Amino acid sequence: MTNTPKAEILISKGGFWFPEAISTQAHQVDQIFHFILWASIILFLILTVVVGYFLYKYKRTPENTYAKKHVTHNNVLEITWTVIPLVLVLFIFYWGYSGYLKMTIPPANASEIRVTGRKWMWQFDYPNGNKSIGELVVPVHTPIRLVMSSEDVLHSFFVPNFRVKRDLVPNRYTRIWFEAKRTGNFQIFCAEFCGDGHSDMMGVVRVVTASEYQKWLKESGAAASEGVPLDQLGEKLYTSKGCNACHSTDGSAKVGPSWKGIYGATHTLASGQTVKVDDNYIRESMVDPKAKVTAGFQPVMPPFAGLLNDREIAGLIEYIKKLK
Amino acid sequence: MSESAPVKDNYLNSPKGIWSWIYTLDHKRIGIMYLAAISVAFILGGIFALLLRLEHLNPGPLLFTAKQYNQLFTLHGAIMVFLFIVPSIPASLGNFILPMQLGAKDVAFPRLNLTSYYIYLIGAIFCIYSMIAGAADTGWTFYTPYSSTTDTSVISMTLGAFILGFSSILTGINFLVTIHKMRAPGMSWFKMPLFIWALYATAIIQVLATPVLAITLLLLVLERTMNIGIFNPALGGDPVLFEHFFWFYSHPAVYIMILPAMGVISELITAFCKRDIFGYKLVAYSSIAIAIIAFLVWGHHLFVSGQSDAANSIFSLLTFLVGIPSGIKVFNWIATMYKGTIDFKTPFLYALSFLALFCIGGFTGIMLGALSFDVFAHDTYFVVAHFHYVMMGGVVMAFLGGLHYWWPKMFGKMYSEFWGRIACALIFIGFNMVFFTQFILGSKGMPRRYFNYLDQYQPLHAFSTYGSWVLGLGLLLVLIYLIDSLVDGKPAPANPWGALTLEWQTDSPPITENFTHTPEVHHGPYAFDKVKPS
Amino acid sequence: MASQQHHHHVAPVKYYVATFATLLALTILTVAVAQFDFGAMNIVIAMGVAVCKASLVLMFFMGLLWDKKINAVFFLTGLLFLGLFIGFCVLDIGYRGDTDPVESLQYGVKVPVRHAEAEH
Amino acid sequence: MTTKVTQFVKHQVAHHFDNAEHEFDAAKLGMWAFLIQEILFFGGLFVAYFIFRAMYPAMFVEAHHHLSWQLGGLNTIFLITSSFTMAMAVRSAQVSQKNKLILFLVLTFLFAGGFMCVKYVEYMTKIHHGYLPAKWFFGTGTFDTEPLFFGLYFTMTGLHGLHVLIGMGLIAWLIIRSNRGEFHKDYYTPVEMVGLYWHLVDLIWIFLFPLLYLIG
Repeated sequence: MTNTPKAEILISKGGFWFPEAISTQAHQVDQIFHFILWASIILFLILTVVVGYFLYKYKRTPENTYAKKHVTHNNVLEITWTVIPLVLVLFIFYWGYSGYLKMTIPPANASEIRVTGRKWMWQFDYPNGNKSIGELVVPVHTPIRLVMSSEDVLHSFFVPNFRVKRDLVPNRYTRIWFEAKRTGNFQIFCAEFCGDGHSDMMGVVRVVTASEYQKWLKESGAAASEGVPLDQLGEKLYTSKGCNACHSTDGSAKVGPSWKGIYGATHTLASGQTVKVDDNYIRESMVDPKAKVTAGFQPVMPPFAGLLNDREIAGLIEYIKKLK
Repeated sequence: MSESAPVKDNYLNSPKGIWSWIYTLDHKRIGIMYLAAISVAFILGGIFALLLRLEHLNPGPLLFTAKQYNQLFTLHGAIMVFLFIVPSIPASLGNFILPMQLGAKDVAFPRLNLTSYYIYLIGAIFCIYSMIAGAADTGWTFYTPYSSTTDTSVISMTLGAFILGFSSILTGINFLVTIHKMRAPGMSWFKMPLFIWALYATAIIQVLATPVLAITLLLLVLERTMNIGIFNPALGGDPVLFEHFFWFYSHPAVYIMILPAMGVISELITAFCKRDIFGYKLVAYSSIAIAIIAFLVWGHHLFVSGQSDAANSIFSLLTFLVGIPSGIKVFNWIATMYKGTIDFKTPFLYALSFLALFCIGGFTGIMLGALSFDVFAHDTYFVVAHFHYVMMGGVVMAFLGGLHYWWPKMFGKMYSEFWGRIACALIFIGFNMVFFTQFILGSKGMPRRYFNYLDQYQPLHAFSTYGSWVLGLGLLLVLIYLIDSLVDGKPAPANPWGALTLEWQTDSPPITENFTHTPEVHHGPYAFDKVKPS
Repeated sequence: MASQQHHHHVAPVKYYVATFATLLALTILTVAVAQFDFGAMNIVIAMGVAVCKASLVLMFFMGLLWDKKINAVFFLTGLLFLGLFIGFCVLDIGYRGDTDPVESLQYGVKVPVRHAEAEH
Repeated sequence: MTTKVTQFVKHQVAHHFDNAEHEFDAAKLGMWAFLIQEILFFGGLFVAYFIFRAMYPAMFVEAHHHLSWQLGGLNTIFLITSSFTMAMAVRSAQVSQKNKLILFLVLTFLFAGGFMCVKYVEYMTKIHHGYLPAKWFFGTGTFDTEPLFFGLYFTMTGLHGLHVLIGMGLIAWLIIRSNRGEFHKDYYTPVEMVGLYWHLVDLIWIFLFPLLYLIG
């Protein structure tokens, strides 16, 4: 898991059924659910009582060996239990439909953030060109409109606390919107099956105050990393760019090879050749990972060309050098 | 075999030898062969289910890697749907009982019936080959573009399902023509048992929906081999179109599964209350209504897949309409118990648990039909629990009920009533332990098809796993005592339950020709008032 | 067994020859019409002619006209459900982006097609 | 026609049917159920066709110029004539004219063969010029989605061609059995059923031809 801040617990906060409702439109889901739930429980109890009574009253006993009266038709009864459920479900349909429209049609003033789903990670592009992986930072009390697309297979952006979910389809945009009612970190799941890492494709929505949001935008933007020494920049990028999702720094192999003690070592590639791990090899493996895949690993690393500028690549290389 | 009476020759032993079974044209033998095949599939699917639940005891990898887990739930889904539950009631119980309840000697096309059985076996071989050669890991829904790009053996699994589709179509055609043309003299449409009405509605869906599954899977195979691009977004295709194609079959398919179950329940409740069904015409027409509305609602699987909101709203409206006929049936069954003489034999216990579990499945279906809730609950464990309540709670309960009800007729042996009740109780309790907790898991936001999950869900998952052991034990018990009844069960009388439908008028197990003389029908199938029982 | 054999309606040959001739004429018609461009009407005309030809084949060659009505009912239900399938698919794909235009467009189709002008 | 020389094999009605009429009606109803299954099978392809034609109309018009409507038209005439000869074959079976039955069946078989040859020629020109589904597409085109049309074209016409081949196999089997004199006015069910199947194959081509070749 990317060690972005830990999301709030879903299971205990909130009512018996739902996680805590954070977005303004979450009540649409909770109210209709509870209405149907209680209507069903009442109807279920009625049926249980009726069946229980019949089973008790008309069970087969030596004197009750054949049915005395064969009531096979009762129009009034038949009409009631056709029309009443019909009216009830049409009412539920309308309630669900109008709630749905409020949940999915974003208000005009929503600020837009682009979401790209890729095999087993979320990438967010902010209006000022800022990028973050696995962590969506949004201001509180402002409607946010996410315009989403996938780069490989179907994914689905699902935030239980906001009650939002929509599939990401390659070569097409789909959108959702939400407005957080309070700050906090909230869990993101991928809900559409997308392969081995489907259950690892998690993220966090970090809802912060508006001022903090502006500070974060400036502070973590490309320009802000001038003054930071290279290896510290590399260490910060290791988490913010999501490298830690696949590469560990403690020597244990994950989806990708570990970075510990990698610098200067010779690696045998899947193609059998051996190559010395130096600046050029690391740079090339970031920009075009599938060129020289280390033996024993799947070529699943997405190309970071365009996602990392030269200074950031140099920073990461310095950080890797430091990891003896 | 208790040798009290000299064993009369019946369909089981009259033509002797293995070849007489392999080349049999007798619908009863084909029904038994189907029963054996789908039981093996059910056991296999059940083992995969137990492994899945075991894996979920705690979050981290316990027995499998992520890929193996994905392959496992794909196999569980595909085997249960294509190999067990679609053919379960129509092909095994239906093949055996339908001609007898119609008073016919056999189905309309016996050779076609045997061909559809062997097509089923060939399809099963394809699925087993896929299992061995790196099973598909796409989920039983095979959504593109993942299914067209993954390196697992998706082609052999899709070809397996493609072939199984034809077995289902041929059974459907056979039943359609048999019901139209082979009824006993005097049996008008409204003197047919309700099990036949349900199989008629099922046959309509089988013939009209399964070919679209065939073309979908064929296109998927062509997508993987020739890259024709219809479902490949990079070439201009549309993966959501695949979802339309797939669910155009798969939603009517869930009605292929539930309708015969409803037919069995109509038989069980009337037989064990010894009372005419309440509102015969309504129950019959609601089967046909379900069969037709089934084709209008598939879009509720695509609510969050990027479908247009116009389609979302219309599909949501129609989804609610499909709930009404099911409601009518449940109310009519309960009304049938009024003033009956209720006998608590095992089949009736399964019918009662069907009523309870199918109602819960139906109510949660109404919830999932509402657009706003489905946006939250789609692809979570709430949906997993819903469809297991309807499929396992509905179809499997009715299948077990029907199996026990017709067991004396099929094998001439009585099963042990004592063990039957214990097994039914175990299954009911175990089932609710497994799947009611999954409702709560789902509403807490736990997505489905997750290999490892957040630690906070661990207690619920563990409880669900314990429940799966109880359920597994219950089903194992059923297997044991049914097989035991074959060996030393008491010989069964011709009509152990005193029911009036035609299959009970001949002796059990019946002779190959079913009836010594073609029966005449003068009254309805459940006219207990006209026939004063002894 | 031969007693009630008269029921199978054996149509006179002229029915088949007339149907055959009309089918050929309609084929030539549809090809001729296709030479001119009627814009959106193209598909409507083509489908209209095809439906005429199809119904001719159905009624005369397949004998639905003189046959038991149940066979015609079977055929029409097949067509009805095909119509449902087309209708609901068009309902989705035709109305995509109805509440938010960003959802309607498809972008970035990357296919190695050698474009005509680049080629010659 | 000297019918008395050609003796006919008497048909034995299956045990579970009351009489030949009952058996014939059941067979025909079953055949019609099979035909609607075929209609929905091809219907799925027609749905895909209509949707992609609606999504990329200009590409469809430009791509269909690579198909020669002359060969398509010729194929249509072949299939319509074979449908006619098949109907005549069924009629001659109904009136126990064995020689005419065999003649018409052979004619149907030949026209079907002609259809397949024309289709072979068409496919070869496409493969030669590279107008194939995306995996092997090396044709030229102004649209990126060009291979989509040919993916659809090859799937629809290929599947239809397969059904024509199956039909030819069935007709050959019919010819052999008519030679043995099995079909006469009291038993001609197989001829009628293969006839229905053949007319359906022709029906599907009647829709395929304008949709693929005459987009105009």
